[in-house]
Amino acid sequence: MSERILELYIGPQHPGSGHMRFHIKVDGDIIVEAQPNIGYVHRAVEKIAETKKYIQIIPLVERPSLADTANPNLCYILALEKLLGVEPPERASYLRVLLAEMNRIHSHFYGIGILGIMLGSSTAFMWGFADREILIDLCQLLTGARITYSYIIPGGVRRDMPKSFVERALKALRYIEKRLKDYDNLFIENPVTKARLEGVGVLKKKDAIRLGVVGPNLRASGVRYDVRKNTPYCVYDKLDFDMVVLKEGDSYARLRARVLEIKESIKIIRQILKEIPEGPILAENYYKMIPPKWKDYYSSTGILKFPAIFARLKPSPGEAVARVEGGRGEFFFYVISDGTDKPYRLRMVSPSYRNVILFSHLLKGHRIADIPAIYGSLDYFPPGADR
Amino acid sequence: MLQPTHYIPTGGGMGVISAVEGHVRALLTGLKYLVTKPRITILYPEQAEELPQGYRGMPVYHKDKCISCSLCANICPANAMKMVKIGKKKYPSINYNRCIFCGFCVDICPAGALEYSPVHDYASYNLEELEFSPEKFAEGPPEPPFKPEILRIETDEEVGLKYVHPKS
Amino acid sequence: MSVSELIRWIVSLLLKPYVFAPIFFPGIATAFILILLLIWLERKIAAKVQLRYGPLYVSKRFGGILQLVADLLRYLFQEPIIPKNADKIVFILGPILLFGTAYIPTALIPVSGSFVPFRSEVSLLVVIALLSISPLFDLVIGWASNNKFSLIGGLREGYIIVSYEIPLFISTIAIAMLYGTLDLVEIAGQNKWGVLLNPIAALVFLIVTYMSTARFPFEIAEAESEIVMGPYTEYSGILYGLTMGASYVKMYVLSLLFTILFLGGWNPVFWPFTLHPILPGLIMLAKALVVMVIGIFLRAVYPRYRIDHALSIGWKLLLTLSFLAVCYSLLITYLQVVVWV
Amino acid sequence: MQEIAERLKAKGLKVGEDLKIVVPASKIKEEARKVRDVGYDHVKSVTGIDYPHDGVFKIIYHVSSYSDRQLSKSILTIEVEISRDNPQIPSLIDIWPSVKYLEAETSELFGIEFQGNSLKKVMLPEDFEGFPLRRDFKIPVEGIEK
Repeated sequence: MSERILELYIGPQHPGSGHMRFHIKVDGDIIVEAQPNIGYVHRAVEKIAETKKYIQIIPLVERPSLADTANPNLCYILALEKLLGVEPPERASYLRVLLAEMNRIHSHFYGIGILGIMLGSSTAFMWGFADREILIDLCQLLTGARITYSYIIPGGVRRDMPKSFVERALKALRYIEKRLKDYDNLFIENPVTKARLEGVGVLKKKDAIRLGVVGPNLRASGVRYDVRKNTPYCVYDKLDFDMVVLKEGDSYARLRARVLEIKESIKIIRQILKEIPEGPILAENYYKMIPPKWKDYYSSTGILKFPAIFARLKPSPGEAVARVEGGRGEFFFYVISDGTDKPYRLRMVSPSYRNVILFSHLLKGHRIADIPAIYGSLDYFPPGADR
Repeated sequence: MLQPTHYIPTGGGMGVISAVEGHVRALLTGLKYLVTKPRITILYPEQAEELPQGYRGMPVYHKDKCISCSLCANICPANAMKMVKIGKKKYPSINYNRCIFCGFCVDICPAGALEYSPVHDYASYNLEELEFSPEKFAEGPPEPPFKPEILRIETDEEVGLKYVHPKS
Repeated sequence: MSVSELIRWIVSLLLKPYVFAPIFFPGIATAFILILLLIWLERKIAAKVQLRYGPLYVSKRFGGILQLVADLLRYLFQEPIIPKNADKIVFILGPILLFGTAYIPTALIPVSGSFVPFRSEVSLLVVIALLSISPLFDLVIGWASNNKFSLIGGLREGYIIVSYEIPLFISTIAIAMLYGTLDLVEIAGQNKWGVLLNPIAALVFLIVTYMSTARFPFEIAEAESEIVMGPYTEYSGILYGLTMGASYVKMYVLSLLFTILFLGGWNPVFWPFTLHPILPGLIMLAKALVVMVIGIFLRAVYPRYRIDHALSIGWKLLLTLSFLAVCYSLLITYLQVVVWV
Repeated sequence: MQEIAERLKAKGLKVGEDLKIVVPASKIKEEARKVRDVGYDHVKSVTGIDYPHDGVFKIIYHVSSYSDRQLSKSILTIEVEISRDNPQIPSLIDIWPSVKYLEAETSELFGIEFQGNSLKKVMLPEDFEGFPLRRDFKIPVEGIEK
């Protein structure tokens, strides 16, 4: 009997696996056993964090999940602010949610693009990455950087919204809504995509809970859990949007969940652009440390200078926990400080690391051709998992 | 558990109709994009994007304004900024290999000696060349070998990104 | 035999149909140029649908058309690596035979009334039979490169070949019934639009052309996101170039056949012009090009089917449709309805 | 927070004000089972912390719930201390399957042995010696002088 089993190594240089490897046992075309093998892009974020000052950790925690950098940055800062005992002003919270939601949209387009090329539709891939460009252009206007924003700092944000931003953002959102119709016609409602995704990689609700899965993969199986709704942070309680929950739990539901979440994020951004209050963008006790010369510079250009204390932030000893709903799921940060200017221990659990457990559960019983379909639908980001 | 192969949705007659209709819609959308929609990409490096004011590119250093407080070296997350002793005072030297354009040094410099520059695509033949001493750092990033045609991006509802020649 | 007579003899030999056709016109030379044009067009069309430029920098004024010549040169001068434990002779012969046998059917395809390399009463059946030789070498390639992915790719190709060949035969029989003959020259001579005669057979034949040459929804054997390059994983250099070209040659041959059977061959050309083969040949080539452009446009629209989808389409959908086509043409011939053009 | 604390106390769990339970390593399994019966159905993170001066590893389980709406708003912390020289602790994989990869990473980077969790190698290359996240595993740190 064992002669029938063929052992396949898919990855880590495989076009269909990203920087990880599947160790697959195949009987004919049917997968008998699948074991993911990760760690190829492990960069020991948690160890490096113990040798960095608190401010220097912001770019460090953004790097693993590069497609969605605003949310880990936000999650780390929320934990740090609990330790520092600092509250960001109202406008800064709005700007944080604005960047987080714009980042969620272009992170979902990244996921849709990757799923497209995994299924063979190079058009969905190119469109996904073209539409990302619209949002990245907006983020570049707001923060000055394309992907690695490092925009959220303890007590607020680094830059104010330029005047031309609102009008340009509304145009971009209307364009994205038009584009989503073309996605539906060409890729999502395409009968070939439906044949490849419907009923493939079905994740039942109780398995999703039992395995502790996160993000759209969880909600596509019918579990009503979104950190923005369950424990609202920043200004999510003031914004009205609904949680996208579907019940089929197959790869097609995960794809549709992401598209619906893009529409929800568009709704959120529109509300923010309408309701954002005027006011400072940095907490009062830090703002007064900025020399007056740089306060006029801020009022003229909207770019904020750091107070000198940021180079030697020393939070009081203690520990803090924060969780944020990232594009791929829930980020979880646990910061322990011992009073020095470097954290004693930083625990970062990224959404893709919580989703790794799904592969061996979902792949069994499917065909080889379903591996890319399931892998793409889970929106798995290897560097984000390996950290 | 091998799931059923339902390439033709089993919704009876209706299923076949919706499948054919799906095919036709996909093909027509493809045709629409083939014929009507303009391209969104520009021919980099002949054409380049006009970067917004405050774009975080390679930091630029003005040695005269520097008060050598070494805050920039303290805050640099990538250990790219190192203080070099010249005479009695210490001045920052930068290693552009490591610089991640995060702009922390520019934002913390109390004397305004560091500024953002829109240069982000500078390349060199070896790694040592990218380690700038304070004097070379003060000269600012070198000019690119050729002048690309600068285009300004305008967000547009119909085509997403529209590239126009900057009038101002 | 002075030199001039020798030259004159060679030229007359070259102009003989059974030499000129396979080498020049519908044969290797045009197919070669057509392949380069087709691959370039495919990348340009896919690029335009995807809002980008596609190949450009080689001969920028013509939109990068020489890019494909550059690719060909690269394949020519690239060193074809032969894996140590691959079956060497079969490994090298596989792509050569794959590419070579894909051409053979052009030996029977007429270009105009008088210009046909080989003529026989059953030339349609011969062409169909010759068509099924070349895919077998995919299996051979899959086995020879001694790599798990190519083995799976080769087996997949095997499954797909079997699933589309029967509908191919039946649909050609269905349309041949309406022409009443199996000789391609007579079929083309009747100047009838086969598509109007039996649209079901035309649909089946079209789907089979896209299925047999792995056009987009059916690009399953060499699905790169699943099994790297399928049977061609271990190939590089000109051997890889041959395998890539083979599927385009097959599409060229099948679309020529499609034009003769369904698009009425060199239909609008009348008696005085059919004597000289150039004009009708070009018209037939233009129609074949239309069929091919539709085939390559699918790359920009479709993802990839799974192997069992393609097999279900082949065995269930196409088979029933081809039987339907046969009944439809039986109905027409039985009712002795005047066959309109 | 109060009702949650009451629900936990009803199950006989000594829970502090900030929803934290300190548990001796021997009784981790029963406490975990009790916590799961309250409604906490998945583990968000397993964190190992190295205290070389006290010769102790602390393992923190952050647990929360998807199915119970009220519990999903809270994160329960379970803290366990094990000795540093032979770090052994029973794995909770049969209580919370979601803990498989979280425990595997902590065990590989700290050298803690989770009995019952078959997955060992996750992050590091096969031939890597040493446990990186321990405090005595030094990595080079650069000053600000050239």
